[in-house]
Amino acid sequence: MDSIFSMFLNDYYIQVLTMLGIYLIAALGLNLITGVTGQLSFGHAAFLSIGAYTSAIISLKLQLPFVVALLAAGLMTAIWGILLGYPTLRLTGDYLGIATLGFGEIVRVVFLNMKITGGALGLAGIPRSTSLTMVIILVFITILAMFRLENSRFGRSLIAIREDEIAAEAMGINITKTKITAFALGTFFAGVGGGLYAHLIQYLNPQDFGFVKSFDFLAFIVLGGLGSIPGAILGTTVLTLAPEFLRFVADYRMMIYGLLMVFMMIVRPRGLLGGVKLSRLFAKKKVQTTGTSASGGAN
Amino acid sequence: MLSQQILNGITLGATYALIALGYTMVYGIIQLINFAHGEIYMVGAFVGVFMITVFQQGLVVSLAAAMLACVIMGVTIERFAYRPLRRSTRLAPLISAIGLSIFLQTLMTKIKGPQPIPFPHVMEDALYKLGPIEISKVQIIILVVASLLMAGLHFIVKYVKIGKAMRAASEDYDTSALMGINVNRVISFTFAIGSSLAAAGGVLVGLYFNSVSPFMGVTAGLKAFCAAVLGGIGSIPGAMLGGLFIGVAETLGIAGGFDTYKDAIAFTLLIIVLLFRPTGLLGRPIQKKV
Amino acid sequence: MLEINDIHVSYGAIRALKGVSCQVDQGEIVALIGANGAGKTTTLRTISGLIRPYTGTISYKGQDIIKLPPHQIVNLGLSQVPEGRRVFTRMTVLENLEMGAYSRNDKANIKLDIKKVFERFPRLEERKGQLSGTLSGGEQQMLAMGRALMSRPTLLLLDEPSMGLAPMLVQEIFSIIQEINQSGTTILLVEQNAHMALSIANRAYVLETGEVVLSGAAQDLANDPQVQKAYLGE
Amino acid sequence: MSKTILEMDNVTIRFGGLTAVDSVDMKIEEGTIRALIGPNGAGKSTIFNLITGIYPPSSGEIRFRGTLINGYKPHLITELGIARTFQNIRLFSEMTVLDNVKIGRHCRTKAGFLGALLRGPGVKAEERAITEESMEALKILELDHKADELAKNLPYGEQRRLEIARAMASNPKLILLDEPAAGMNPQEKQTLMSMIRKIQDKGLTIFLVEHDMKFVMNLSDRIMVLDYGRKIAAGSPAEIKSNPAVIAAYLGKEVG
Amino acid sequence: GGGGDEKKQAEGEKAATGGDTIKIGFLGAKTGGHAAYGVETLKGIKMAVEDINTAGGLLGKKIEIVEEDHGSKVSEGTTVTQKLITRDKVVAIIGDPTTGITKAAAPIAQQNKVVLLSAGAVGPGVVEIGDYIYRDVLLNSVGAPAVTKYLNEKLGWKKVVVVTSMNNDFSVGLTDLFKEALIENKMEIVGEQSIQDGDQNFAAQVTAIKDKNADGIIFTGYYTEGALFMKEVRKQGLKSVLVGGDGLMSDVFLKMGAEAVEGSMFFCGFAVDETKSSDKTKKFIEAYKAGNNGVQPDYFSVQGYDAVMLIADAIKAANSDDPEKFRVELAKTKNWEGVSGTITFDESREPIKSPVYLLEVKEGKLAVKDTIEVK
Ligand SMILES: Nc1ncnc2c1ncn2[C@@H]1O[C@H](COP(=O)(O)OP(=O)(O)OP(=O)(O)O)[C@@H](O)[C@H]1O
Ligand SMILES: Nc1ncnc2c1ncn2[C@@H]1O[C@H](COP(=O)(O)OP(=O)(O)OP(=O)(O)O)[C@@H](O)[C@H]1O
Ligand SMILES: [Mg+2]
Ligand SMILES: [Mg+2]
Repeated sequence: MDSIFSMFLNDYYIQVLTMLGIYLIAALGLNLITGVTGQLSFGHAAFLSIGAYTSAIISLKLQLPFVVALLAAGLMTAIWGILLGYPTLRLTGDYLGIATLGFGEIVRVVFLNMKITGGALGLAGIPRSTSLTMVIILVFITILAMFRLENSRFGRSLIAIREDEIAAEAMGINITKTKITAFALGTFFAGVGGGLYAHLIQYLNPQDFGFVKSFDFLAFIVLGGLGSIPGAILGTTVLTLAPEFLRFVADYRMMIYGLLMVFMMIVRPRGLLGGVKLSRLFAKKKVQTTGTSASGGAN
Repeated sequence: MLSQQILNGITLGATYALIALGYTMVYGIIQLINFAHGEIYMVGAFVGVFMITVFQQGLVVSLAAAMLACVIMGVTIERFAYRPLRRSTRLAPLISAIGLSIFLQTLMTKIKGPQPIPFPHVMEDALYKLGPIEISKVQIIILVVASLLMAGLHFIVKYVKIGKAMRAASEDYDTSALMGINVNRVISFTFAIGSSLAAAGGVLVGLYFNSVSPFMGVTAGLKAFCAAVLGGIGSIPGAMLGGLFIGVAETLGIAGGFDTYKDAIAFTLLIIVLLFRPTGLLGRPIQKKV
Repeated sequence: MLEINDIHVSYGAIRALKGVSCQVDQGEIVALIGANGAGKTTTLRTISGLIRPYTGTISYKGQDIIKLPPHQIVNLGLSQVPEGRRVFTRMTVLENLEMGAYSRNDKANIKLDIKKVFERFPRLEERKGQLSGTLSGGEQQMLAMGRALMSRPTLLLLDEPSMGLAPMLVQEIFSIIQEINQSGTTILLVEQNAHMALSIANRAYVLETGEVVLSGAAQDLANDPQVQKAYLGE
Repeated sequence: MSKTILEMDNVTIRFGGLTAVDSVDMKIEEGTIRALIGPNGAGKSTIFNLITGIYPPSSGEIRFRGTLINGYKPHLITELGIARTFQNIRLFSEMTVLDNVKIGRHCRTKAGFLGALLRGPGVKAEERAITEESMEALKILELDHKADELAKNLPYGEQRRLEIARAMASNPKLILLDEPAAGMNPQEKQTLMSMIRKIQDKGLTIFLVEHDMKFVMNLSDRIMVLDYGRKIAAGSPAEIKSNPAVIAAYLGKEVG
Repeated sequence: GGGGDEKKQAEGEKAATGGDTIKIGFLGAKTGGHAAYGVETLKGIKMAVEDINTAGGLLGKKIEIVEEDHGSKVSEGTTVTQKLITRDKVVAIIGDPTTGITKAAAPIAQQNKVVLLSAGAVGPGVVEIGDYIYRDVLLNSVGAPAVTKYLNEKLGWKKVVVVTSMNNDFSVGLTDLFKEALIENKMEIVGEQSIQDGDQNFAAQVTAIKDKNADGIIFTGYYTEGALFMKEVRKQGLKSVLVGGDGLMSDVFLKMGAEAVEGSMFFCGFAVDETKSSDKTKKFIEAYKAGNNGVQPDYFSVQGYDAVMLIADAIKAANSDDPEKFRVELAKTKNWEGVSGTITFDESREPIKSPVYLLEVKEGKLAVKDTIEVK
């Protein structure tokens, strides 16, 4: 199938699209944690790196098949998600975000100091096993999984936690357990994304997984519309492709990219597709959601 | 040795504290982690260098000019990038802030080039002996200026009504307006103060470390933010305490042989503190009332 | 004193006010009653400048206030006890009262007024150092009322001041409203407790789905069979 | 009489120096409607918070159908069969009315994230049942026609009713209502009263806090009065109405 | 691999049909943390291209540089590499200045049979990636042992402090090599400190090495941190001098360090000393200064310049701009005189630069302290 792609697309587009697919998987994971469950995570890139290193080391040291490496990457990342989540998920709002930010930086520093990850020299020579076909399939699986998760008893409890923790608990939801499950699931997808990333780029360096990248992921989902699957997809696509499309402005590229983020946010404060739900897109009856602010507002 | 390292830590911490104050004040009022704040600090440092080299001004004038320039910048940013988002989800202005931070950083790279530039030599490197420790002239200046600025801030917030208005506005814009508070002005004022302190921090750091670079805001901003949270975000004394705490801890960490983990020290401390005091050292505990 | 002329307000697609007009004269107590969602709160918020109507005029003492920001309207002597209490939960009871006097500068008198509030609501004095977020519902309501009085308003807008108060306090609140009124403050009162509201008001307006459907002397309205059925529960 | 469903034995809670609930004893019999009244700040909501596990008591014992539930987490207490509404409405405002009630079914259903991912026939059947039962609860509170509306777009009175429907959905044995009639007009209060009766007829026990005396006196079998955290009276509506201590502390004058 | 040949033809409209330019890609950062290295490399590259084009071009064609920024991100580095190869049809890529991104980009170049010549990657494991991969740097594995031996034998150093920048692969690699050499020369490491690229504050590290009584400081990082580190050293009243690798070679080091770096030494593949430099080097330095307000060129710009020249000479020798052909000529490079030194590619295509110059800061200028021949 990859050869079919390469008949229509050159390698550059394939590379860009594969990268986009990987980011989509990870961003959808973050959307589950932050968008759906309302738990701020500023450390998503660190989870991506855990998955990336895990899979890379498995491929390099144990020579196991790629699928095994990917699965292990997801699981290992989920385990770390749980280990981090357990103590920190009782923190609320921004404090949780900050704890995850801190965790992310610690992970980076640890990878920088570890022998098996190659430290600052990085880890090279990872086989290029990631293909566009495989990424597309995994993106679809991720979207389906996210859709099913969200539209289920489990998903409802996540949204309830986001909306009002105290009421959710009073309705019989085990807050801690549910949050941690959401965290584990979200980080699992980050881990899988990381595994794909490692086997696409073939070289890993802790510096590439700093907090700036974590905020990239956050920007993807907020700009797309928090909690909305189509939103996360659109946001990720726009922000991943924008730097490529902006190449023609050469040296002003990142400047324009930064302003574009500000501008898009101001024009669509609830995100490009804020409030749009996949289930509603397909439902026959359209339910109107109303804006929260008054026509004029104060000042 | 130890006392020398503590002094190093306090000086570093004082600069963190200056930046942290801006984070904490802005957060305190609009619950925004103003990620462009590190960039304001960076611009402040560049304005300082510019004043000294191009206009041949002394340190005091340059410091004042940098603070003024950043006040204008901070207020403008708030007006155009954050105010339109005030009533939307809390993460919207955060993304706007990240976009701005990318913009300012690349803009400065474009203007001044990516290379760090040396901070002009405005004074002798004099060393004074204080018992077992040596303190440099720059360190004295940093400590004095930082203390004066923080004392001034403390005064404004404590004894001038604006402090209370800031707290009220942080909770509820509409009801604050019903109290006769000009919410927009209070928020602009907050950005003005925070930005001016960051600019001061930028100039002092330039002076202390002898260089300024378009990327200096990234790590310093992150550390300062960490300091603000550690102290209890929203709390002004907390930001000062957090800044000093991280400055000293980091310095002692290096001295104690954990230098390779330096950047993790601040965050490890932060997480530990948060686990035991979920709202930071001086943060008010969250009251749960149903 | 206050004249509202044909104001229209909408929240997105919802049209909350469809041409509301009413007036309040110096020294009066005017009641605004109506079912849930009729637009009473919206009317008060519009008067205070928190919401901009897309058409209509509001004038206060002959001055057009529709373009003024809320804080300037407050400085003209127009105060409001907002619906749902809206106390500053992370500030203490005392600090909340001080916030009420934000636009005043006469320190000595402020102290005196705080004392007066405490006399009216002894419960608040007992709780003066407590964070108001942890007050009981009724205590918060008392605080909201006390806070509005601290600005020494000439026109006071009250949005359901008796909600959640114990019966004894409901009586107390209404007598306080009368008392404030007698000492020279004009009052526009929104109430679910139409019975009590009509008993102390001079005039009243009945609002239904964003429109004024009835108005007149409070006494007359209280005796109107339609009103009795719909709002007095008789 | 029938058996006791909830029992409080010498329950006290302190916040710093303040004793919000002071050595309160109480027994509620199954199937009755019990009211709790008292001045503002007397500790009524706090008692609800103690029963539902939001605060652990400083001392004393709380028993639900014989089980000691002190210090249980709120979600476990709900599972045992106590549901509540809140004085300040706490709906899941961005969710639809139906989804709000479905959350109420949470503790009576099982499917976890694996079930969600795999969507086996059992999960689908369970989901169908959840929808049905939720609609049932909405019907009792006459909200079924608004099932697809977002909760935040409901008028105040309907939001209060939705809270009750949501609580009902968890199949409780005991339901705690904190000022259910607040902010309602007389007409709405009337309908609410009949709804509460309907709920009682389904075999539930009701424990309510309310300041509207007409509402309380009409509805409740027995009333307990609290002042400054202490129980100052308990008895039938008629007894309470004429109790001088209650009149002095709370009613101000006799109500009829 | 080559599955996309027809499509490459179809896509390449101008590039394939025109053929009046030879396209060389620049891979590096113009924004983000590594921007300083990318921008400097690009300056050197552009000077070389101008020199060639004004002298009539190459094989009768002009050289065109396709520059792309990857923002210092590894992932974007690979995307840029793909783009340069498939969209822009470059015959060679110069870059990345850092080892990390070079390692990520190299497999793509190798697979697509495009020459990649890094003007800055000194870390291990670069040219091993394939026979299309080259670099024109002075290998640390050549410089570090030579200098260490010199320190021991000529300057009589016995005890040193080693300072490494932990997030800089150049520095981490160089430290390892220095340590080996120190052991070999029976010298003692009395203190070790680490810093990070981007740090500005070194007070704690300097205080920690203050009482170690070392003969000198071996500093393996780059110029900015090197200069600031020495500033702090002097500020705390310490007299030691600093020795490092060619990562220190920059005007920034001299300007920012001022008196503090006086006496500092580092190894380098070429001499910048006005009296000892080769004519080529001298000419380059003059030209560079003229275009950059009198600023001295650094390690990245000279190597960027040489990278273009090396490729151009290989193309000339092969009389073809087909990478498959000119890479063979490139591999044969022997005693090639560039502005960054004299280069020979050994049998494993690693560059050997000999002699190694030990430069010293003297009165604010660089002077050759000694010339060390290596085999
Ligand atoms: N922020 C908002 N967004 C959308 N609709 C709103 C908003 N606030 C009020 N509404 C709608 O506007 C209408 C009028 O509401 P308003 O709050 O003014 O009524 P009210 O008479 O004060 O009712 P209540 O007695 O419940 O306080 C209602 O239909 C309500 O649902
Ligand atoms: N978390 C807390 N911290 C401090 N004090 C509290 C806290 N929760 C409640 N209180 C105090 O305990 C007392 C009882 O509060 P509670 O909310 O139970 O009153 P209530 O009887 O429900 O009153 P209302 O009828 O006004 O709702 C109040 O005086 C309140 O200020
Ligand atoms: Mg209202
Ligand atoms: Mg209560």
